[in-house]
Amino acid sequence: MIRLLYFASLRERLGRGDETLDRTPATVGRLRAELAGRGVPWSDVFAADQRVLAAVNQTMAGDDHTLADGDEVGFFPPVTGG
Amino acid sequence: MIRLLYFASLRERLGRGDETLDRTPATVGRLRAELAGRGVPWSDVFAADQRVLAAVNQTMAGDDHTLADGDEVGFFPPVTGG
Amino acid sequence: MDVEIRVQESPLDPLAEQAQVYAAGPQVGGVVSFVGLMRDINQGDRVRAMTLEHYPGMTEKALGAIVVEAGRRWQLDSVRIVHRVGEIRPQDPIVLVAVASAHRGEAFRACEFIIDYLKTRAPFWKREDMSDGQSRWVEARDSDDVAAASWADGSESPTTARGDARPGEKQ
Amino acid sequence: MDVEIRVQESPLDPLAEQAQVYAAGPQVGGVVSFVGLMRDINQGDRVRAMTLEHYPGMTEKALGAIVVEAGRRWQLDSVRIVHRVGEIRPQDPIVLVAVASAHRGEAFRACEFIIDYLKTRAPFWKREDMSDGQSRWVEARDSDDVAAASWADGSESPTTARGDARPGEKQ
Repeated sequence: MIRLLYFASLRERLGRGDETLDRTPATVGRLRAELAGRGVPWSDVFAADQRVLAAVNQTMAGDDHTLADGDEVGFFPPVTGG
Repeated sequence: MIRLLYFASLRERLGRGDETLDRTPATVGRLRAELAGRGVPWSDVFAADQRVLAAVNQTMAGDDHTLADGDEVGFFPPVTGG
Repeated sequence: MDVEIRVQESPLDPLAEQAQVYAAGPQVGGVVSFVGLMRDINQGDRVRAMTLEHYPGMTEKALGAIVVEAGRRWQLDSVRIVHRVGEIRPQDPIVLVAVASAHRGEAFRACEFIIDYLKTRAPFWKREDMSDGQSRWVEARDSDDVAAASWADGSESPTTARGDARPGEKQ
Repeated sequence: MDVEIRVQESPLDPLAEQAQVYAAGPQVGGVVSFVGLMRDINQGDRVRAMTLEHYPGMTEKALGAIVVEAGRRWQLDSVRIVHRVGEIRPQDPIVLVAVASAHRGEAFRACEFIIDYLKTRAPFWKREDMSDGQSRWVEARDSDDVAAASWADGSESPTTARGDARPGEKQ
Protein backbone atom coordinates (compact mmCIF):
# COMPACT_ATOMS: atom_id res chain seq x y z
CA MET A 1 0.00 0.00 0.00
CA ILE A 2 1.31 3.48 -0.86
CA ARG A 3 -0.07 6.95 -0.43
CA LEU A 4 -0.11 9.34 -3.43
CA LEU A 5 -0.25 13.14 -3.30
CA TYR A 6 -0.78 15.56 -6.22
CA PHE A 7 0.07 19.25 -6.07
CA ALA A 8 -0.64 22.53 -7.87
CA SER A 9 -1.59 22.20 -11.55
CA LEU A 10 -1.44 18.38 -11.30
CA ARG A 11 -4.02 18.37 -8.52
CA GLU A 12 -6.30 20.60 -10.58
CA ARG A 13 -5.89 18.62 -13.82
CA LEU A 14 -6.44 15.27 -12.07
CA GLY A 15 -9.30 16.58 -9.95
CA ARG A 16 -7.87 15.13 -6.75
CA GLY A 17 -5.16 15.86 -4.20
CA ASP A 18 -4.48 12.40 -2.85
CA GLU A 19 -5.34 8.71 -2.98
CA THR A 20 -4.23 5.38 -1.57
CA LEU A 21 -3.04 2.54 -3.81
CA ASP A 22 -3.53 -0.89 -2.25
CA ARG A 23 -0.57 -2.33 -4.17
CA THR A 24 3.05 -1.11 -4.26
CA PRO A 25 4.60 -0.79 -7.75
CA ALA A 26 8.30 -1.74 -7.83
CA THR A 27 9.64 1.71 -8.73
CA VAL A 28 8.59 5.32 -9.25
CA GLY A 29 8.85 4.72 -13.01
CA ARG A 30 6.47 1.74 -12.82
CA LEU A 31 4.05 3.81 -10.77
CA ARG A 32 4.11 6.60 -13.39
CA ALA A 33 3.41 4.08 -16.17
CA GLU A 34 0.53 2.62 -14.22
CA LEU A 35 -1.02 6.05 -13.62
CA ALA A 36 -0.54 7.03 -17.30
CA GLY A 37 -2.48 3.88 -18.22
CA ARG A 38 -5.67 5.15 -16.53
CA GLY A 39 -6.70 7.14 -19.63
CA VAL A 40 -7.49 10.89 -19.89
CA PRO A 41 -6.57 13.09 -18.01
CA TRP A 42 -3.96 10.76 -16.45
CA SER A 43 -2.40 9.81 -19.79
CA ASP A 44 -1.91 13.53 -20.61
CA VAL A 45 -0.55 14.50 -17.19
CA PHE A 46 1.92 11.59 -17.06
CA ALA A 47 2.82 11.61 -20.77
CA ALA A 48 6.55 11.16 -21.44
CA ASP A 49 6.99 14.77 -22.63
CA GLN A 50 5.52 16.26 -19.42
CA ARG A 51 7.87 17.40 -16.69
CA VAL A 52 6.34 15.85 -13.58
CA LEU A 53 8.63 15.60 -10.55
CA ALA A 54 8.34 12.92 -7.89
CA ALA A 55 9.26 12.83 -4.20
CA VAL A 56 9.31 9.67 -2.11
CA ASN A 57 8.79 10.27 1.59
CA GLN A 58 9.31 13.99 0.94
CA THR A 59 12.66 13.70 -0.84
CA MET A 60 13.06 14.13 -4.62
CA ALA A 61 13.34 10.74 -6.34
CA GLY A 62 14.13 9.52 -9.85
CA ASP A 63 12.21 6.90 -11.86
CA ASP A 64 14.50 4.08 -10.72
CA HIS A 65 13.79 4.74 -7.04
CA THR A 66 12.46 1.53 -5.42
CA LEU A 67 9.13 1.81 -3.61
CA ALA A 68 8.31 0.10 -0.31
CA ASP A 69 5.01 -0.60 1.39
CA GLY A 70 3.83 2.49 3.29
CA ASP A 71 5.76 5.02 1.18
CA GLU A 72 4.35 8.48 0.51
CA VAL A 73 4.82 9.52 -3.14
CA GLY A 74 4.22 13.13 -4.16
CA PHE A 75 3.87 14.22 -7.80
CA PHE A 76 4.13 17.86 -8.85
CA PRO A 77 5.19 20.27 -11.61
CA PRO A 78 8.56 22.08 -11.52
CA VAL A 79 8.62 24.32 -8.47
CA THR A 80 8.11 28.10 -8.66
CA GLY A 81 8.66 29.44 -5.14
CA GLY A 82 10.88 32.22 -3.91
CA MET B 1 48.35 78.48 -3.29
CA ILE B 2 46.93 75.06 -2.36
CA ARG B 3 45.05 73.72 0.61
CA LEU B 4 46.31 70.54 2.35
CA LEU B 5 44.23 68.18 4.52
CA TYR B 6 45.50 65.27 6.67
CA PHE B 7 43.26 62.49 7.96
CA ALA B 8 43.19 59.73 10.59
CA SER B 9 46.63 58.43 11.68
CA LEU B 10 48.39 61.00 9.45
CA ARG B 11 46.63 63.85 11.19
CA GLU B 12 47.64 62.47 14.59
CA ARG B 13 51.26 61.79 13.60
CA LEU B 14 51.68 65.23 12.00
CA GLY B 15 49.84 67.03 14.80
CA ARG B 16 47.66 68.98 12.39
CA GLY B 17 44.59 68.45 10.20
CA ASP B 18 45.14 71.13 7.55
CA GLU B 19 47.34 73.92 6.28
CA THR B 20 47.68 76.30 3.37
CA LEU B 21 50.77 76.32 1.13
CA ASP B 22 51.38 79.67 -0.53
CA ARG B 23 53.10 78.03 -3.51
CA THR B 24 51.79 75.30 -5.85
CA PRO B 25 54.20 72.40 -6.48
CA ALA B 26 53.99 71.05 -10.04
CA THR B 27 52.65 67.60 -9.16
CA VAL B 28 51.40 65.47 -6.26
CA GLY B 29 54.77 63.69 -6.28
CA ARG B 30 56.68 66.99 -5.97
CA LEU B 31 54.40 68.00 -3.12
CA ARG B 32 55.11 64.70 -1.30
CA ALA B 33 58.88 65.22 -1.71
CA GLU B 34 58.62 68.73 -0.37
CA LEU B 35 56.66 67.62 2.70
CA ALA B 36 59.09 64.72 3.33
CA GLY B 37 61.90 67.31 3.36
CA ARG B 38 60.51 69.03 6.45
CA GLY B 39 62.25 66.57 8.81
CA VAL B 40 60.68 64.37 11.53
CA PRO B 41 57.77 63.49 11.73
CA TRP B 42 57.15 64.51 8.07
CA SER B 43 60.08 62.49 6.73
CA ASP B 44 58.71 59.35 8.45
CA VAL B 45 55.10 59.87 7.38
CA PHE B 46 55.99 60.58 3.74
CA ALA B 47 58.85 58.06 3.49
CA ALA B 48 58.88 56.06 0.24
CA ASP B 49 57.89 52.82 2.00
CA GLN B 50 54.76 54.33 3.60
CA ARG B 51 51.39 53.85 1.89
CA VAL B 52 49.96 57.35 1.92
CA LEU B 53 47.10 57.98 -0.52
CA ALA B 54 46.35 61.34 -2.09
CA ALA B 55 43.16 62.93 -3.41
CA VAL B 56 43.08 66.12 -5.46
CA ASN B 57 39.81 68.02 -5.21
CA GLN B 58 38.31 64.94 -3.51
CA THR B 59 39.23 62.43 -6.20
CA MET B 60 42.05 59.88 -5.78
CA ALA B 61 45.18 61.03 -7.64
CA GLY B 62 48.58 59.51 -8.47
CA ASP B 63 51.98 61.13 -8.05
CA ASP B 64 52.05 62.41 -11.64
CA HIS B 65 48.80 64.36 -11.19
CA THR B 66 49.41 68.04 -12.04
CA LEU B 67 48.45 70.58 -9.38
CA ALA B 68 46.79 73.92 -10.07
CA ASP B 69 46.43 77.03 -7.95
CA GLY B 70 43.49 76.64 -5.54
CA ASP B 71 43.52 72.83 -5.48
CA GLU B 72 42.56 70.93 -2.34
CA VAL B 73 44.93 68.01 -1.68
CA GLY B 74 44.02 65.38 0.94
CA PHE B 75 46.55 62.87 2.31
CA PHE B 76 45.44 59.77 4.21
CA PRO B 77 46.26 56.14 5.02
CA PRO B 78 44.54 53.23 3.21
CA VAL B 79 40.82 53.39 3.96
CA THR B 80 39.12 51.07 6.46
CA GLY B 81 35.39 51.85 6.27
CA GLY B 82 32.44 49.51 5.80
CA MET C 1 25.14 27.85 13.47
CA ASP C 2 21.69 29.21 14.41
CA VAL C 3 19.07 28.04 11.93
CA GLU C 4 15.46 29.15 11.68
CA ILE C 5 13.20 27.91 8.86
CA ARG C 6 9.53 28.84 8.67
CA VAL C 7 6.66 28.56 6.21
CA GLN C 8 3.72 30.75 7.17
CA GLU C 9 0.31 31.94 6.01
CA SER C 10 0.59 35.16 8.01
CA PRO C 11 2.29 38.22 6.51
CA LEU C 12 6.08 38.08 6.36
CA ASP C 13 7.95 40.95 8.03
CA PRO C 14 11.45 40.80 6.52
CA LEU C 15 12.69 43.55 8.81
CA ALA C 16 11.68 41.88 12.07
CA GLU C 17 13.22 38.63 10.79
CA GLN C 18 16.52 40.34 10.00
CA ALA C 19 16.57 42.00 13.42
CA GLN C 20 16.71 38.48 14.89
CA VAL C 21 19.75 37.70 12.74
CA TYR C 22 21.60 40.90 13.74
CA ALA C 23 21.07 39.86 17.33
CA ALA C 24 22.86 36.53 16.73
CA GLY C 25 25.84 37.81 18.72
CA PRO C 26 28.83 40.15 18.81
CA GLN C 27 30.90 37.88 16.56
CA VAL C 28 28.62 38.65 13.59
CA GLY C 29 30.44 40.95 11.19
CA GLY C 30 28.07 41.04 8.27
CA VAL C 31 24.54 40.06 7.34
CA VAL C 32 23.46 39.55 3.74
CA SER C 33 19.78 39.24 3.03
CA PHE C 34 17.57 38.63 0.04
CA VAL C 35 13.91 39.60 0.04
CA GLY C 36 11.69 38.53 -2.86
CA LEU C 37 8.64 40.72 -3.36
CA MET C 38 5.54 40.08 -5.44
CA ARG C 39 5.45 42.17 -8.59
CA ASP C 40 2.23 43.34 -10.20
CA ILE C 41 3.22 42.36 -13.73
CA ASN C 42 4.36 38.98 -15.09
CA GLN C 43 4.90 38.29 -18.78
CA GLY C 44 3.21 41.56 -19.60
CA ASP C 45 -0.06 40.85 -17.74
CA ARG C 46 -1.31 42.64 -14.66
CA VAL C 47 -1.51 40.35 -11.66
CA ARG C 48 -4.08 41.18 -8.97
CA ALA C 49 -3.08 38.55 -6.41
CA MET C 50 -1.14 35.32 -6.12
CA THR C 51 -1.75 32.10 -4.21
CA LEU C 52 1.24 30.13 -2.99
CA GLU C 53 0.77 26.40 -2.46
CA HIS C 54 3.35 24.10 -0.91
CA TYR C 55 3.91 20.46 0.11
CA PRO C 56 3.77 20.58 3.92
CA GLY C 57 6.48 18.51 5.51
CA MET C 58 8.57 18.20 2.37
CA THR C 59 9.06 21.98 2.25
CA GLU C 60 10.71 22.13 5.66
CA LYS C 61 12.79 19.03 4.83
CA ALA C 62 13.99 20.49 1.51
CA LEU C 63 14.86 23.87 3.05
CA GLY C 64 16.65 22.15 5.92
CA ALA C 65 18.77 20.16 3.46
CA ILE C 66 19.68 23.34 1.55
CA VAL C 67 20.83 25.03 4.78
CA VAL C 68 22.89 21.98 5.81
CA GLU C 69 24.59 22.07 2.40
CA ALA C 70 25.31 25.82 2.77
CA GLY C 71 26.76 25.20 6.23
CA ARG C 72 29.08 22.57 4.75
CA ARG C 73 30.41 24.99 2.12
CA TRP C 74 30.75 28.19 4.13
CA GLN C 75 31.44 29.30 7.69
CA LEU C 76 28.12 30.78 8.83
CA ASP C 77 26.85 32.08 12.17
CA SER C 78 23.16 32.22 11.44
CA VAL C 79 20.73 31.37 8.63
CA ARG C 80 17.07 32.31 8.52
CA ILE C 81 14.58 31.38 5.79
CA VAL C 82 10.95 32.46 5.98
CA HIS C 83 8.55 31.75 3.09
CA ARG C 84 4.99 32.94 2.73
CA VAL C 85 2.17 30.66 1.55
CA GLY C 86 -1.51 31.40 0.87
CA GLU C 87 -2.86 34.50 -0.87
CA ILE C 88 -0.56 37.47 -1.33
CA ARG C 89 -0.83 40.89 -2.98
CA PRO C 90 1.59 42.93 -5.12
CA GLN C 91 4.58 44.23 -3.12
CA ASP C 92 4.03 41.68 -0.34
CA PRO C 93 7.27 39.96 0.67
CA ILE C 94 7.25 36.31 -0.49
CA VAL C 95 10.54 35.09 0.89
CA LEU C 96 13.36 36.23 3.15
CA VAL C 97 16.80 34.61 3.26
CA ALA C 98 19.22 36.16 5.77
CA VAL C 99 22.75 34.90 6.42
CA ALA C 100 25.19 36.12 9.06
CA SER C 101 28.89 35.38 8.88
CA ALA C 102 32.17 36.79 10.11
CA HIS C 103 33.20 36.99 6.41
CA ARG C 104 31.09 39.04 4.06
CA GLY C 105 32.07 37.07 0.94
CA GLU C 106 30.80 33.86 2.53
CA ALA C 107 27.54 35.50 3.55
CA PHE C 108 26.98 36.73 -0.04
CA ARG C 109 27.78 33.34 -1.54
CA ALA C 110 25.64 31.39 0.94
CA CYS C 111 22.62 33.71 0.63
CA GLU C 112 22.59 33.50 -3.18
CA PHE C 113 23.16 29.72 -3.11
CA ILE C 114 20.18 29.27 -0.78
CA ILE C 115 17.76 31.34 -2.87
CA ASP C 116 18.98 29.69 -6.11
CA TYR C 117 18.43 26.22 -4.64
CA LEU C 118 15.13 27.18 -3.01
CA LYS C 119 13.82 28.28 -6.42
CA THR C 120 14.52 24.90 -8.00
CA ARG C 121 14.25 22.39 -5.13
CA ALA C 122 11.74 23.58 -2.54
CA PRO C 123 8.14 22.49 -3.29
CA PHE C 124 6.31 25.80 -3.65
CA TRP C 125 4.01 26.71 -6.55
CA LYS C 126 2.55 30.08 -7.50
CA ARG C 127 -0.86 30.64 -9.06
CA GLU C 128 -1.57 34.11 -10.40
CA ASP C 129 -4.98 35.74 -10.35
CA MET C 130 -5.07 38.17 -13.25
CA SER C 131 -6.92 41.47 -13.26
CA ASP C 132 -9.17 40.09 -16.04
CA GLY C 133 -10.52 37.41 -13.69
CA GLN C 134 -8.47 34.53 -15.16
CA SER C 135 -5.97 32.60 -13.11
CA ARG C 136 -2.90 30.59 -14.17
CA TRP C 137 -0.04 28.61 -12.68
CA VAL C 138 3.35 30.27 -12.99
CA GLU C 139 5.75 28.35 -15.26
CA ALA C 140 9.18 27.39 -13.96
CA ARG C 141 11.97 29.40 -15.58
CA ASP C 142 14.99 27.91 -17.30
CA SER C 143 17.17 30.71 -15.89
CA ASP C 144 16.52 29.39 -12.37
CA ASP C 145 17.80 25.95 -13.39
CA VAL C 146 20.87 27.58 -14.91
CA ALA C 147 21.48 29.58 -11.72
CA ALA C 148 21.15 26.51 -9.46
CA ALA C 149 23.36 24.42 -11.74
CA SER C 150 26.10 27.06 -11.52
CA TRP C 151 26.80 25.85 -7.96
CA ALA C 152 28.70 22.66 -8.81
CA ASP C 153 28.80 19.95 -6.16
CA GLY C 154 30.56 21.27 -3.09
CA SER C 155 32.00 24.38 -4.76
CA GLU C 156 32.25 27.68 -2.89
CA SER C 157 31.71 29.89 -5.95
CA PRO C 158 29.58 29.63 -9.08
CA THR C 159 31.56 27.47 -11.53
CA THR C 160 29.59 28.14 -14.71
CA ALA C 161 28.07 31.20 -16.32
CA ARG C 162 24.80 32.16 -14.67
CA GLY C 163 23.34 34.20 -17.53
CA ASP C 164 21.75 36.53 -15.01
CA ALA C 165 20.10 39.28 -16.90
CA ARG C 166 17.47 38.63 -19.50
CA PRO C 167 15.61 41.85 -20.23
CA GLY C 168 11.98 41.59 -19.19
CA GLU C 169 12.48 38.41 -17.24
CA LYS C 170 11.49 38.40 -13.61
CA GLN C 171 13.85 38.57 -10.61
CA MET D 1 17.37 54.45 -10.73
CA ASP D 2 16.61 55.85 -7.26
CA VAL D 3 19.81 56.63 -5.40
CA GLU D 4 20.20 57.66 -1.77
CA ILE D 5 23.65 58.10 -0.20
CA ARG D 6 24.09 59.30 3.37
CA VAL D 7 26.88 59.65 5.93
CA GLN D 8 25.56 60.26 9.43
CA GLU D 9 26.62 60.62 13.06
CA SER D 10 23.23 59.45 14.30
CA PRO D 11 22.53 55.73 14.77
CA LEU D 12 21.91 53.78 11.57
CA ASP D 13 18.65 51.84 11.38
CA PRO D 14 19.25 49.29 8.61
CA LEU D 15 15.65 48.07 8.77
CA ALA D 16 14.05 51.47 8.27
CA GLU D 17 16.48 52.09 5.39
CA GLN D 18 15.54 48.83 3.69
CA ALA D 19 11.85 49.59 4.11
CA GLN D 20 12.43 52.62 1.88
CA VAL D 21 13.97 50.37 -0.77
CA TYR D 22 11.10 47.85 -0.69
CA ALA D 23 8.77 50.76 -1.30
CA ALA D 24 10.61 51.70 -4.52
CA GLY D 25 7.67 50.38 -6.54
CA PRO D 26 5.75 47.36 -7.76
CA GLN D 27 8.36 46.53 -10.41
CA VAL D 28 10.90 45.61 -7.71
CA GLY D 29 11.29 41.83 -7.64
CA GLY D 30 14.15 41.42 -5.24
CA VAL D 31 16.18 43.40 -2.73
CA VAL D 32 19.67 42.32 -1.63
CA SER D 33 21.20 44.07 1.33
CA PHE D 34 24.45 43.98 3.23
CA VAL D 35 24.71 45.25 6.79
CA GLY D 36 28.12 45.54 8.42
CA LEU D 37 28.05 45.40 12.21
CA MET D 38 30.75 46.31 14.70
CA ARG D 39 32.27 43.25 16.35
CA ASP D 40 33.67 43.27 19.86
CA ILE D 41 36.89 41.48 18.97
CA ASN D 42 39.54 42.36 16.38
CA GLN D 43 42.85 40.53 16.02
CA GLY D 44 42.17 38.80 19.33
CA ASP D 45 41.69 41.98 21.39
CA ARG D 46 38.47 43.14 22.98
CA VAL D 47 37.24 46.40 21.49
CA ARG D 48 35.13 48.66 23.72
CA ALA D 49 34.16 51.27 21.13
CA MET D 50 35.19 52.54 17.72
CA THR D 51 35.41 56.00 16.21
CA LEU D 52 34.80 56.42 12.50
CA GLU D 53 36.41 59.40 10.78
CA HIS D 54 35.81 60.40 7.17
CA TYR D 55 36.72 63.03 4.59
CA PRO D 56 33.54 65.12 4.27
CA GLY D 57 32.76 65.93 0.67
CA MET D 58 35.07 63.34 -0.79
CA THR D 59 33.09 60.54 0.88
CA GLU D 60 29.85 61.43 -0.87
CA LYS D 61 31.73 61.92 -4.17
CA ALA D 62 33.45 58.52 -3.92
CA LEU D 63 30.24 56.70 -2.99
CA GLY D 64 28.38 58.46 -5.81
CA ALA D 65 31.02 57.32 -8.32
CA ILE D 66 30.74 53.72 -7.08
CA VAL D 67 26.95 53.78 -7.55
CA VAL D 68 27.26 55.26 -11.05
CA GLU D 69 29.66 52.45 -11.95
CA ALA D 70 27.25 49.82 -10.54
CA GLY D 71 24.41 51.36 -12.55
CA ARG D 72 26.52 51.06 -15.70
CA ARG D 73 27.15 47.35 -15.13
CA TRP D 74 23.76 46.16 -13.92
CA GLN D 75 20.08 47.02 -14.35
CA LEU D 76 19.05 48.42 -10.97
CA ASP D 77 15.87 50.05 -9.66
CA SER D 78 17.19 51.48 -6.42
CA VAL D 79 20.46 51.78 -4.51
CA ARG D 80 20.83 53.00 -0.94
CA ILE D 81 24.10 53.43 0.98
CA VAL D 82 24.14 54.71 4.54
CA HIS D 83 27.40 54.85 6.53
CA ARG D 84 27.82 55.72 10.17
CA VAL D 85 30.59 58.06 11.42
CA GLY D 86 31.53 59.14 14.96
CA GLU D 87 31.64 56.85 17.98
CA ILE D 88 30.00 53.45 17.77
CA ARG D 89 29.65 50.44 20.07
CA PRO D 90 29.83 46.68 19.49
CA GLN D 91 26.89 45.35 17.45
CA ASP D 92 26.02 48.82 16.14
CA PRO D 93 25.40 48.81 12.39
CA ILE D 94 28.26 50.59 10.55
CA VAL D 95 27.07 50.43 6.98
CA LEU D 96 24.01 49.44 4.97
CA VAL D 97 24.05 48.76 1.22
CA ALA D 98 20.65 47.86 -0.26
CA VAL D 99 20.04 47.21 -3.96
CA ALA D 100 16.70 46.56 -5.65
CA SER D 101 16.47 45.03 -9.09
CA ALA D 102 14.02 43.06 -11.20
CA HIS D 103 16.74 40.37 -11.44
CA ARG D 104 18.07 38.85 -8.25
CA GLY D 105 21.45 37.92 -9.73
CA GLU D 106 22.09 41.55 -10.65
CA ALA D 107 21.08 42.74 -7.18
CA PHE D 108 23.51 40.27 -5.57
CA ARG D 109 26.36 41.25 -7.89
CA ALA D 110 25.79 45.01 -7.52
CA CYS D 111 25.47 44.89 -3.71
CA GLU D 112 28.73 42.98 -3.28
CA PHE D 113 30.52 45.19 -5.83
CA ILE D 114 29.46 48.31 -3.93
CA ILE D 115 30.62 47.09 -0.52
CA ASP D 116 33.90 45.75 -1.99
CA TYR D 117 34.61 49.10 -3.63
CA LEU D 118 33.47 51.10 -0.60
CA LYS D 119 35.97 49.21 1.55
CA THR D 120 38.90 50.19 -0.66
CA ARG D 121 37.89 53.54 -2.19
CA ALA D 122 35.66 55.49 0.18
CA PRO D 123 37.60 57.68 2.66
CA PHE D 124 36.55 56.24 6.03
CA TRP D 125 38.96 55.28 8.82
CA LYS D 126 38.29 53.32 12.00
CA ARG D 127 40.01 53.87 15.35
CA GLU D 128 39.46 51.21 17.99
CA ASP D 129 39.29 51.95 21.70
CA MET D 130 40.43 48.79 23.49
CA SER D 131 39.12 47.59 26.82
CA ASP D 132 42.62 48.14 28.31
CA GLY D 133 42.35 51.89 27.65
CA GLN D 134 44.64 51.93 24.57
CA SER D 135 43.42 53.03 21.17
CA ARG D 136 44.69 52.19 17.69
CA TRP D 137 43.89 52.79 14.04
CA VAL D 138 42.56 49.76 12.17
CA GLU D 139 44.95 48.53 9.45
CA ALA D 140 43.65 48.08 5.90
CA ARG D 141 43.35 44.42 4.91
CA ASP D 142 44.90 42.88 1.83
CA SER D 143 41.82 40.67 1.39
CA ASP D 144 39.75 43.80 0.73
CA ASP D 145 42.11 44.83 -2.07
CA VAL D 146 41.87 41.34 -3.52
CA ALA D 147 38.06 41.45 -3.37
CA ALA D 148 37.87 44.87 -5.07
CA ALA D 149 40.38 43.82 -7.73
CA SER D 150 38.25 40.79 -8.60
CA TRP D 151 35.78 43.17 -10.32
CA ALA D 152 37.76 43.80 -13.50
CA ASP D 153 36.97 46.96 -15.43
CA GLY D 154 33.37 46.85 -16.59
CA SER D 155 32.83 43.16 -15.86
CA GLU D 156 29.51 41.90 -14.52
CA SER D 157 30.98 39.05 -12.45
CA PRO D 158 34.15 38.61 -10.41
CA THR D 159 36.87 37.63 -12.89
CA THR D 160 39.57 36.50 -10.47
CA ALA D 161 39.62 34.41 -7.31
CA ARG D 162 38.46 36.43 -4.31
CA GLY D 163 40.05 34.30 -1.60
CA ASP D 164 37.08 34.96 0.63
CA ALA D 165 37.57 33.00 3.78
CA ARG D 166 40.60 33.39 5.96
CA PRO D 167 39.91 31.87 9.36
CA GLY D 168 39.92 34.52 12.06
CA GLU D 169 39.83 37.40 9.63
CA LYS D 170 37.04 39.89 9.95
CA GLN D 171 34.01 40.20 7.64
